[in-house]
Amino acid sequence: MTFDWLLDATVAAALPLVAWTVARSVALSRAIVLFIAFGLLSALAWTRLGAIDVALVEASVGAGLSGALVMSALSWANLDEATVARRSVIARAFVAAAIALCLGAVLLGVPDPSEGLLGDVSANLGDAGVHQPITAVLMSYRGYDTLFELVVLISAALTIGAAKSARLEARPGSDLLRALADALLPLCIVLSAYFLWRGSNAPGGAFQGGAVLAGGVLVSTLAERLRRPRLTVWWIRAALVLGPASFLLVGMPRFVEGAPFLEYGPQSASRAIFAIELGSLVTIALVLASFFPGVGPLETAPDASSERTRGHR
Amino acid sequence: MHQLRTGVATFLLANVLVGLVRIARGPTPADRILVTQLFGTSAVAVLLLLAADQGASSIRDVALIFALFGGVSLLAFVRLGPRVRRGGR
Amino acid sequence: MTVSGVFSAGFLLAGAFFFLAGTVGILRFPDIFTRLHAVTKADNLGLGLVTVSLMLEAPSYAAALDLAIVWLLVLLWSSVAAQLVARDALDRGEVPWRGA
Amino acid sequence: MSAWPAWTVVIPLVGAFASWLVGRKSAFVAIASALATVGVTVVLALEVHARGTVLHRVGGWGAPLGIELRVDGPAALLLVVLGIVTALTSASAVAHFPMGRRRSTFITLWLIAWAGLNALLVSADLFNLYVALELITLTSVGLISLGPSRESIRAALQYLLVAILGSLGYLLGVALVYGECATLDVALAGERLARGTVSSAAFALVAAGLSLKSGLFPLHAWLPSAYANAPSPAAALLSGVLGKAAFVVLYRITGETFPLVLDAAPAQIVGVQAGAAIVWCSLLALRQRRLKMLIAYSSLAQIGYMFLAIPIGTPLARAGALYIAISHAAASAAIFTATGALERASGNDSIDALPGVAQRNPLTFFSLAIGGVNLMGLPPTGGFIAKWLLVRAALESGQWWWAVVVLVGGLIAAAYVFRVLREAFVPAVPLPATADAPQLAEVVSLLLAAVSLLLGVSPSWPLSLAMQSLGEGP
Amino acid sequence: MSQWILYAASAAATVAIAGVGAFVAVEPVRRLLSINIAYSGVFMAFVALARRTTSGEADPVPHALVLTGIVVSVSSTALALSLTRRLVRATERSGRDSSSSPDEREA
Repeated sequence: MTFDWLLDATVAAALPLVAWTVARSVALSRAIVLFIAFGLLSALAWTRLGAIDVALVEASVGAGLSGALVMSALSWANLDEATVARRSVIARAFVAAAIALCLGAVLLGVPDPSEGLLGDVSANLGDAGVHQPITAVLMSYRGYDTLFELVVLISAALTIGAAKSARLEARPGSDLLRALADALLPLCIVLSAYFLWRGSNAPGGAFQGGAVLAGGVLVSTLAERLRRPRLTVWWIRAALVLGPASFLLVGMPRFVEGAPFLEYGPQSASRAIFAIELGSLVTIALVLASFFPGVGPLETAPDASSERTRGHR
Repeated sequence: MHQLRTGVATFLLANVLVGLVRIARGPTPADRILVTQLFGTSAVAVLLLLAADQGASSIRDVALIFALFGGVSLLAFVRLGPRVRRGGR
Repeated sequence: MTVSGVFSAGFLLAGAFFFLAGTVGILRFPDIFTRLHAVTKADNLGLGLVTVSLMLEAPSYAAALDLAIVWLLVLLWSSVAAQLVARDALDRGEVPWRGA
Repeated sequence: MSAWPAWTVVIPLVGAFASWLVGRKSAFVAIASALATVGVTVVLALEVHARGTVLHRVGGWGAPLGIELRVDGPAALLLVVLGIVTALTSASAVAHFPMGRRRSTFITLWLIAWAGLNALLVSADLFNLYVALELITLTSVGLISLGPSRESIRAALQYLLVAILGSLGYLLGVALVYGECATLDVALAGERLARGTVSSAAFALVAAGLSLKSGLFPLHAWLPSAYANAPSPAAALLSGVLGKAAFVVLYRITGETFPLVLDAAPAQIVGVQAGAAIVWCSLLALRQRRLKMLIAYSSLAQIGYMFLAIPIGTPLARAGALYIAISHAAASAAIFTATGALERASGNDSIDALPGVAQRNPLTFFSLAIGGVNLMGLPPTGGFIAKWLLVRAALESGQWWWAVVVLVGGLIAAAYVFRVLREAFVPAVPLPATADAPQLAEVVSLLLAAVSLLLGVSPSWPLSLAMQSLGEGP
Repeated sequence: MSQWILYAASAAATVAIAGVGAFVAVEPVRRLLSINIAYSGVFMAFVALARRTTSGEADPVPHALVLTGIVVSVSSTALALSLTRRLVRATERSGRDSSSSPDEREA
């Protein structure tokens, strides 16, 4: 038995185990930290399965930003109170096991081996304008999906932004934190440019770059070095829709002339894709960063604070 | 060398899984959140080992992102998490 | 095995040992302040040793630099995280452990 | 290859961004893009009517590598009717929201939802359908959360959590389909998918997810509160148009991807759910005290009628379900808009408070009545045509029990509709001091009611579109 | 046992456990966590199935789908958390006015 197999087996076994403990956690903080651990384990799984692009996004968006998002829920959600009734664990386990067996049997019933669309993707890479297959799928073959995905992000940001945003409680941050934020933000900008550039021939691209940039902005806002992006400012509104707008702007001239929608043309394809990725990066970074004001802590009334702390001690 | 690196990676992963016990035990949210540092650091190490083993620089990028985001959720906890005023209780 | 290979393996095993120590610490230490040390010191040392081990065998100068950057980033976060958590715990009125 | 399918998506999207950038004065942008979108869908429907299914390969790649947009007769019909209903409904929003941030947020979300709806109707790609569904879900949640009270937020949250749970099932089914036949194109997958465990399981997952999203019995309890607590224009949009999105997806893929499994157990289970929804939700509607809750439950019953297309499975039944979808879209939007107007006038939507309000606003009440007649399935409304088609289909396929269910549902609907209509003829002494309903909403609800009448009076053009892909005349 | 089978089985178990967890959860945040994990399980199924190729190079299309799926699910997570927070705040505010909110009575 090799260690390769053991490593895969450990990751594969740990994932459902952690899922189970999350569902069974009474304390919310326990569920949340285990949830972050789950993100980390799945990033390892993506790496093992050769899905480096997915691992990059999971590490930044899945484990990093989502983790921070749910962490902020601790401040206002019912803290560690036992709101989860400990009922019928055995029945639940039984049902879950039955479903798992059926699903597993079906999943393993698909043909093996199967090439999927690997051949088609590689055969058309020459016309796509990029060398990296996944970027080609995201921006060229299925660019239409990506356009809608950006619109999904924007509509979430819009609804969140329509609510009054919460204020961050002004406990003075430490000098060390500010120093960290000042060091990280430039680094994040450089790294997001790096991932954007790398996306055309290695894992990386607008999503990874945008998420890294959003992370830098998040750290800076948490350290009170940056104001949170406000959707009332006109240039932020414009920047927010830059991604889908660049899809439309780049796709439109040839579309009006009679070419299919989002057909970039063989000569200009790689330039077109770069322009779209740049726009998407801005949208993604801005939207991900703007998710945070909406989920900040409540401004607590002086009388309520003592009750709020009771649960977690 | 391949076996050694994968073996150490497996060991570190097992280490993380044992560390999850602290999350179960708590007792305070801060104790649990501290464990994110443990598995962040371990994940970076595992990824670096895998990257070196497979000679894939892109896996090193995953480790880089983990390092970059390693403390974000902890920071979010400290800044956005449950609040207590000094002497509030 | 080359000389650098032997050194690399040695560093790797040493790193693994410190990771183990960190985990034992987080499980066995009595309060949050002591556990903080286990997580932010032992594990970072472990990661440092692993990084050194991989640098010895790194295919290129750029790869080695990359490794160093990753380690520095983790160190940076750890130092800030340790300070933030400790301060948060003190603010909440936790009393550091004075020995049993 | 025609460019029109892509235009139906691009125009509302551009309109949404324009209204987002313009901000407060976005009503003009909204009107312009609504007119343009309806115009494009009509042109597209004419083209489909003349030449059959219209194809557009996005990016020029074509299936299986790229995404194809294919508009057949039913899709074209839905594009036009749902488009007109969407456009009219939003006009009442101008009356509902005063000028300001909430109005411009509504307009942007509404245009994005419309783009998502059109994308869903024209798409022939399983994963693209998922993304369009999610877009519709998130915008619906946004629209609900614009409501006035805490209950609106609770309803929005509930709606979101249930909807993403439903999408989960759908996505898992898509994973199975892709694993089995290495394509995401609905028709191509249908060709490659053999009868077997994987295809049955994929259909079961997809159907479970989509029926959860549609609020099909027994997992329906979360939906009425969303309709009742959303702002009236949003409720009209949700119950009339957006709430049908998941069903439309199921309609499309049962026809193209899973024709082989339609006689298998999962389809019959869906049938039982549909029958139970028709009877049980109609009975619940009978018991409601709030008008909005009553309409919400009746919408759930109507969802049941649509799902009957799956167990019966014949082309005629599919045409009937489609006709239910479009006539109910117009009718329920008319009812919700009228209710919103009456609520504005009287301050609440309790059925007991209706008498005086109805007498002061006869026109509004008239459109409410026409919508009610549609729900009962009586001529001359579109509801009659739809139910007649369903009953005939059930009898022709030998599954007579579904015909019984349809008729029973119609009877219960008559009971609850008359319960409301009766109030108009109860003289209220003294006449309560209520305001008049907003005129714009009054006109909009009349126009919507007119659409549902038109579908009943001149069904030949819509029916020929509805049956077009099936190669059979009306 | 080949690698993809291992992960496909893990995906099936994860989806089942987290799906059941999502159905029985009472509180929105916990339900959200379970739903998110179940989505990860579905993504795992996609990526594991992409690994069945003979060449060892994975099929990139499912990877791209998963990237899209992750971003979509992060948007709905953020939206759900924001709504939960608004709900809690509205409940607290009305509780402070009438001091009869169930949350405060418990505390």
